[in-house]
Amino acid sequence: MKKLFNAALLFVFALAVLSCSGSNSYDRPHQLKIYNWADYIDESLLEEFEDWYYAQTGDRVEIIYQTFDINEVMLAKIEKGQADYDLVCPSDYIIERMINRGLALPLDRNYGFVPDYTANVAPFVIENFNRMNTPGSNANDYSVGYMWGTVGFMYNEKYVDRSEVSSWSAILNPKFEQKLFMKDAFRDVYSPLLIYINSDKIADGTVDVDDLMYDVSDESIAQVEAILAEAKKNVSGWEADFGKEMMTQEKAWVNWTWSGDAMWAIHEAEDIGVQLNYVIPDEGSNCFFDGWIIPKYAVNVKAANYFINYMCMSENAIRNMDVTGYVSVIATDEVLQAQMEQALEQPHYAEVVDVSYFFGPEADSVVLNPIYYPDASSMARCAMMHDTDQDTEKLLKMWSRVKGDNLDAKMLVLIGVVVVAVVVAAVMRSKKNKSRRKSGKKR
Amino acid sequence: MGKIKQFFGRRSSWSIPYLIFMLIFVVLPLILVVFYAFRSPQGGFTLDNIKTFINEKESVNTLLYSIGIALINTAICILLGYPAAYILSSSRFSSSSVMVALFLIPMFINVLMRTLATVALFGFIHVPLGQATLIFGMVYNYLPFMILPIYTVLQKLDRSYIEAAQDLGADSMRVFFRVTLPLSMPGVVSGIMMVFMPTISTFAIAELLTMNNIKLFGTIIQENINNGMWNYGALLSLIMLILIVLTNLFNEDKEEASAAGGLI
Amino acid sequence: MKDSNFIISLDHISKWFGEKQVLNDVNLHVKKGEFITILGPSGCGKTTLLRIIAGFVTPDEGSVEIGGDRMNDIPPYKRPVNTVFQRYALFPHLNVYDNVAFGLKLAKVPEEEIEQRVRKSLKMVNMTDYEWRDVESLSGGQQQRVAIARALINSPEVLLLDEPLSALDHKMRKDMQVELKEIHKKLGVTFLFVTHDQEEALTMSDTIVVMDDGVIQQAGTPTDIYNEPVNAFVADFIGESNILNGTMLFDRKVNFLGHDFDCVDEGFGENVPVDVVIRPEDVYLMESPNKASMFEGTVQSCVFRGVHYEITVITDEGYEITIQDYNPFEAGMKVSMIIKPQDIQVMHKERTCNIFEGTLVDETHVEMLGIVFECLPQDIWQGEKLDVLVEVDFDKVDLLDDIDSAELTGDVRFILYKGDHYYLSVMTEDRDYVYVDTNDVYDERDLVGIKILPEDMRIRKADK
Amino acid sequence: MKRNFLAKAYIWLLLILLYAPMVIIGVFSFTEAKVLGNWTGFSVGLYKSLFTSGAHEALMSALLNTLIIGLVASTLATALGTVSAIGIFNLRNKRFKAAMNTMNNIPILNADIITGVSLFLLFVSLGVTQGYVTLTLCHVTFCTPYVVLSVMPRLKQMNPNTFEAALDLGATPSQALRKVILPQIKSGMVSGFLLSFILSIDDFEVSVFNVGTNGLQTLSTFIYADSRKGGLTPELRPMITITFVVILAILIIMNLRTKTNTQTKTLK
Repeated sequence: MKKLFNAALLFVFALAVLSCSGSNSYDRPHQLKIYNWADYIDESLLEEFEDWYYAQTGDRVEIIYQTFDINEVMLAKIEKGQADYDLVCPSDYIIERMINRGLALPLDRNYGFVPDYTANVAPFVIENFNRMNTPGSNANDYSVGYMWGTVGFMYNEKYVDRSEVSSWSAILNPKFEQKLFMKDAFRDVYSPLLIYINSDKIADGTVDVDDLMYDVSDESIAQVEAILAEAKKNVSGWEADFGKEMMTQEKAWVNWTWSGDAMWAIHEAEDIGVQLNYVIPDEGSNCFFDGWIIPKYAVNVKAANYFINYMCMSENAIRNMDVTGYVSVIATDEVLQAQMEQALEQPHYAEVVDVSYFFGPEADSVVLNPIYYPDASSMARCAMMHDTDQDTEKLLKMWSRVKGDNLDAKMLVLIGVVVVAVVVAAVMRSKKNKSRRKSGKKR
Repeated sequence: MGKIKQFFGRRSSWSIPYLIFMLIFVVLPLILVVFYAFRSPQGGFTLDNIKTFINEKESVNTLLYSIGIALINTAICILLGYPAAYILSSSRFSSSSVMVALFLIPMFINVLMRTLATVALFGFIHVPLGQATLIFGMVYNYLPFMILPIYTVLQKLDRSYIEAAQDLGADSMRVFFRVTLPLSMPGVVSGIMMVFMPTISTFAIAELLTMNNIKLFGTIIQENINNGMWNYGALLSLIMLILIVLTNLFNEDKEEASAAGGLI
Repeated sequence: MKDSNFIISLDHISKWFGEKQVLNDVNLHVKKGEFITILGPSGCGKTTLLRIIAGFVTPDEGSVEIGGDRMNDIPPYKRPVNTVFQRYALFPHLNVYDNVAFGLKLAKVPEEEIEQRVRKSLKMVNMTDYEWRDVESLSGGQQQRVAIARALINSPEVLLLDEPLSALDHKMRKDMQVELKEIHKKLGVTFLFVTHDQEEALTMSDTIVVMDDGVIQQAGTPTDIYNEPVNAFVADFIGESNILNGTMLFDRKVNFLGHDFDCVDEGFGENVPVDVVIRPEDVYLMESPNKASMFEGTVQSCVFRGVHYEITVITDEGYEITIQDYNPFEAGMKVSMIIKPQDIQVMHKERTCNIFEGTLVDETHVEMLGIVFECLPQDIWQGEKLDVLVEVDFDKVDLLDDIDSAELTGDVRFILYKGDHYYLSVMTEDRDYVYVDTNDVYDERDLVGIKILPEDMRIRKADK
Repeated sequence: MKRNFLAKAYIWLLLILLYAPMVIIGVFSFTEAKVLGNWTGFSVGLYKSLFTSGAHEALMSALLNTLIIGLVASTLATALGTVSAIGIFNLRNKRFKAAMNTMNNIPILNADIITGVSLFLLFVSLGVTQGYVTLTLCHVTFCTPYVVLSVMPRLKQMNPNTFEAALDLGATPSQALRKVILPQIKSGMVSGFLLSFILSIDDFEVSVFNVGTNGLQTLSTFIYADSRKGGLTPELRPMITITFVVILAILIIMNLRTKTNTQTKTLK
C-alpha cells in the first residue's frame, strides 16, 4: 500500500510539473481576446477567422473568447481591472460611456486590400450611433454595430393572449402571479417603463422619447420604482440569461426580455412543442444596439479591427443571426433575402412589414418576421437608451431596492429571539460562575 | 552557504518559508480588504462606504435576512444531524465507518453541482423555487458539515463517562442530557461554525435555488466586486470578516475547526 | 447457596467475549463490610468480574446477587453499588462540587442536603476548599479523591474500585492505600477492590481472591494466601518464592533439592510428585561447615535490598535458590542451610505431564492441538479414527526459536523457575496449553515453535 | 431492538434524502432529453457526446484545468504544508508557534468568498494579471492549512528523538528527513494531499474571483456561467455522475487505507 502511494505521489508530481510548464506558456501578441455577450455568436466563425486572418495578413492569431451577461460587469473588468481585452461588445449606453471616458480606441478602417465591409452597416444604425456623438467625437469612429433588437414581452401562447401583453401594464396583471420573468438589467426595465409612464405625453408630443432616455430625475425613478414594487409579487425570477431556457420549460408565461433571446427561445420551444411569441407593447419601447469597441488596454488592435470587419461580411452576419436569434446591423440584400426565406419557414410569425428604415426605400412592404424587423410603425415608438453616467448609481440603487431584500417581520423576530436567548444564556452562565467563585472564596 | 545549511539544519527554521507565504497570501490580502474598505474609488481615505452601508437598508437587511436563513439552516442541520451523528457513533452500526463515509461523500461533490442537482430535483417534483427551496437546498449542502464534527467528538467520547453516570444512578435519558450532550458540545459548536458562516457568505447557491429572487450577503459582495465597486465590496467583506471573528470567539477548540481535519 | 449475610454472591458466573472465555464458572461470596481484593495479572478477568457486579457487563451464565436480590437484569443505575473507575472518569464539564453532587441531584435530593452531604464527603477525602475547582486542574491524587467522594456520596452498599491506584506514582499510591483503608474502617461499607499489584492487595485486604485465566485460583486471608498457596501460580504471583519439584515420600517426609526433609503435610500418599514452595526468608544461612546443616551450597551473588540481603545460592546438587537474610554473605563463600518443617509448603501438582485429547487418524499419525503429528506405529489402530489421550512429559516438548519452520506455535504465558530449570506454560493459537520443562531462558509473551517427537508420545485410548 | 431498527431507518432516510438529487442527475444522465425531467428513452448519447463532440471541448478543457490545477496545487500544498508542519512542530518559541497556528487556521475558518475577494484584491493591487499561476497559488493558499493539520498529529505521535538519532548516526538533516521523518508522517501527507485535491477541484468561491481574463475556466466557474443560463447543459449530467463516482472511489480508498493502518497497528 505504502509503495503504491509513493508511486502515486511521484507520478502526480511529475504530471504537475509537466502541466505547469505546458499550460502557462502563451504569447499575448498573437492572441485576440474577445469579450462578448453569452450566446452571441456562431462560435465556428472564431476558428474560421483565425484562418481568414492568416490568409489576409499572414499573421497567426489565436482567439481567446469569453462571455459576460451584464454590461456593467464587462465595463468593470475593463475600467477597474484594466483587463487587456482586444475587443468587447457593449450595449449602446455603455458604448457611449466608454467613449466619453476615453476607454475606447478609435477604429482603423484601413484593411489593406481587404474590402471595408463595415460599409454594410445599415444607415439606420449609423444614425442611431450618431445620437451618441459628443462635440468633437463621432461614435461611429469608435464603434461599429454588431446586433440590435428591441425590448418586449416574450409570452407563452398557450396561457397568454397577445392582447394581455400589448401593454407594459401586463406586469401588474394578477393573472401572471409568479409567472413573470424580469430581465435582470435595470436599464432595459427602467427605460420602457419610463416610456409607459409618459406614453400619453409622448402621444401629444409634449415629451420627446429621445430626451426621455436621459431622464433620471428622482420623481421618474420614484414612479418606476412604485410600479416595479407593485409588480414584484408577479415576478418569479430575475433572469440575467436563463429566461429563454425557463420559458421553453414553461416555468413562467411572460418574460420581459430582448427580441433576440425571444427568437432563440421560440426556436428552442418549437422543438419540444411549446408555442412562444414576442410582442413590443403599444406604448413603445427600447431599441438597443450592441457594437464592437476596442478598449483602451487592447494589445492586438490590428486583429481586433480585422475581426470587426469580418463580422460585417454578409454571410457571417447571416450565420450569426441564425445561431443567436438576434438581428445583425448588416443591411445588405443577401441579408434581406435570407431573412425573407427564413420568414417563410416560420409562417406563424411572418407578416408584411415596412422595413424601409433599415433596408432602404424599396423594402417598404416585405414578408419578414416582425420579431426580427419590427414594422416602421412600431419602431417609431422605440428609442435608444442613453448613458446617464454618474446618475446610473441612482438607478442601480433603485434596482437593488426593487429586487431588494427579502427581510420580513418573521425573520426579524426569529433573529431577535435567538439573540436574546444567546445573551440570556451567556449572562446566566457567567452569573453562575461568579457565584461559584464567591462561595469558593468564602472558605 | 554554510550558514544557510546550518540555518535549515534547524528544523524550526523550516516554518519560515510558510510564514512568508502566509504573510503574502493570507495576511496581506486581509489587510488589503481593510485598506480598500476605507478608500474611495478615486483613492484616499473615506468613510463613505460605511455611511452607504448604514444608509442603504438593502445591505443591512440582506445581512439580517442571511443571518436569519443561516440560523434556520443551522437549527435544522443540528436537529437532523445530531441524531444521525449520535446513531453513527453508537456502536449500533457494525458498518459504521462506511456509513460515515456515505454521509461525507456529498461534501466532496462540487457545491454548484450539488445545488444544480437539488434544483433539478425540485424541478422534477414540481416544487416552485423560493425561500422554502432555498432552506432545503442549504440543508442539503450543509448537513454533512454538521454531522462530521459532532460525530468525531462523540467518537472520541470516553465510554467510562457514560458508565460513571449510569453507576451514579442516571437512566439512559439522563445519561444523554447530563453527560453525552454537554460533552459533545464542542462538536456542535464547530458544526455551527461550519454551517452558519458559510450559509451567510455563499452566493450562487441562493441565486440558483431561487432564480435570483433571494440574495444572501455573499451575493451582494460578489455583485459589488463584479460591478467594479471594489471598495464597497471590500467593506461588506470586512463586515463579514468581523462576523466570523466574533463567532470564532465562541468556538474554543480550533482542532475541530476543520471538518476535513476530523475526516483524516 | 443464598445466604443473607453475603452482600454479594456470584454463582457459576461464565462470560465469553466472542471466542475467548474470560470468566469460567466463578463463584464468589462477599461478606458485608469486608475489604475484598480481586488480584490477578492483566487479562485474568478480574475487571470483567467487577463490571459484572456493577452491571456494565451481563454474564452469559450464572447469577449475580447483591444484598440477597438477583441483579442479572437490573441496569447499573438501579444497583446499590458505586464504582471508582480506573481513570476516575470525572465529568470534565462539571466542577468538583457538581461531580460529587451528580448522583444526589439525579436522586432529586433537596439542595441544602446535597450541599452538606457533598461537603461531608469531600471532607472525608480531605478535599474541602476544592468544590469550585475545574476537575482537569486537579492532580491525579486529588482527582482520585474526588472520584471516591463521588462514588461514596450515594452511600452504596458496595464500593467497587477498579485498579484505582494504578495511575498514581509510588509515593501517592502508598498514601492512598492508607486513606482508603481508613475510609473503609470509618464507613464500614463493603469494598471490592481490583488490582494486579500483589503488595497492594496484601497490605489492604481482609480477603484476597487470586484469579488467573478467568478462574479463581485461591481465596483467603492475606496470610493464608502467602503462607499456604494452593498452587505454583499463586505461590509465584504472591511474594517471592522458590518453587521446586519434589516427591512426597510418605506423610511428613518430602524430598527436594536432592535431600529428604521433614514437613508437616500429610495425606498426599507415598512417592507422589509435588511442588514445594520455600519462601526466601524461611531458609536459614550459616557459614559452613556447620553440624546443624541440612544441605550445603555456594553463594553466587549477594545484593542489599534495603532491609535485608537477597542472596542467590547454588546448592551442591546444582539447584539455584533465592534466600533473604539480614547479614551479608559474599559471593563464592561455602554456606550451610536449614529449612524448618513448618516453612515447607507442599502443594499438589496440577499435572505431572501434558495430556492432550486427540484422534488417531491412521496408524502413524495423531491429530491434536489443531495439527497432525507423526507418531510411532500404534497397535490400538483398528483402521478407523478413534479418540485417544496423548501423554507427553514436560521435558520431552522441544521449543524452537525459528517459528517459521514449526508447524505448531504458541506464546509463553507463565514462567516458573524450578531451581534447576524453567517450567513454562505455552498457549497455542487455538488456546490449548502446552507445559514445558526447559533450561533455556524465555520471556513472557515470547512466540515459540513447539515440536514433539514421535517416540516421546504415550498414546492410549480415551476412556469414555 | 426496536430502537435499533428506528435508528437504522432514520439513517437510511437521511441518506436517501441526501442522495436524491444526485440519483436524479445520475438517472437522467442516461437519456438525451435537453430539459432535465423528461425521459426520452435510455441512451448513453450524453456520455458519448461529452467525450467526443467538439461542442463541449470548453467543458472538457474546464475539466482538464480543474484537474491540473488540483494536482499542482495539492502537490505544492503537500510539500509546503509538510515542511512547515515539521517547522512549526519544532518551534521553541511558544508565542511564535501560537501565531503560526492561528495564521494557519485563518483560511480554514475564513469564508471562502472573503479568501477569494481578498486574494483578488491582492492580485489587482499588485497589478498581476490573473491566470493559471495565480489561481494555483490561491488554491495552494487554502489547501496548505489542511495539510499542516493532517501532518501535525502524526508528528505528535512520532518519537521526537528519532531525528536526532539519525543525525547522531551520521545522517545529514535532509537524509534524516527523507529516511526517518517522512516515512513516519507519510500517512498524514497522503491524507493531506487527497484532501487538498478534493478541496481544490471542489472550489468555486475562490476560483470565480481569480480565474482572471485569459479565458481560464475551471469546472465550477464553467458550471456557474452555464447555470446562469438556466438549467444545466445536458452533458453536465454525465459529468456530474462521473465526478460523483470518482469521488466515491477516492473516499473508499482513503477508508480502506485508514482501515489497513489501524489493522497493522492492532497487530503490533
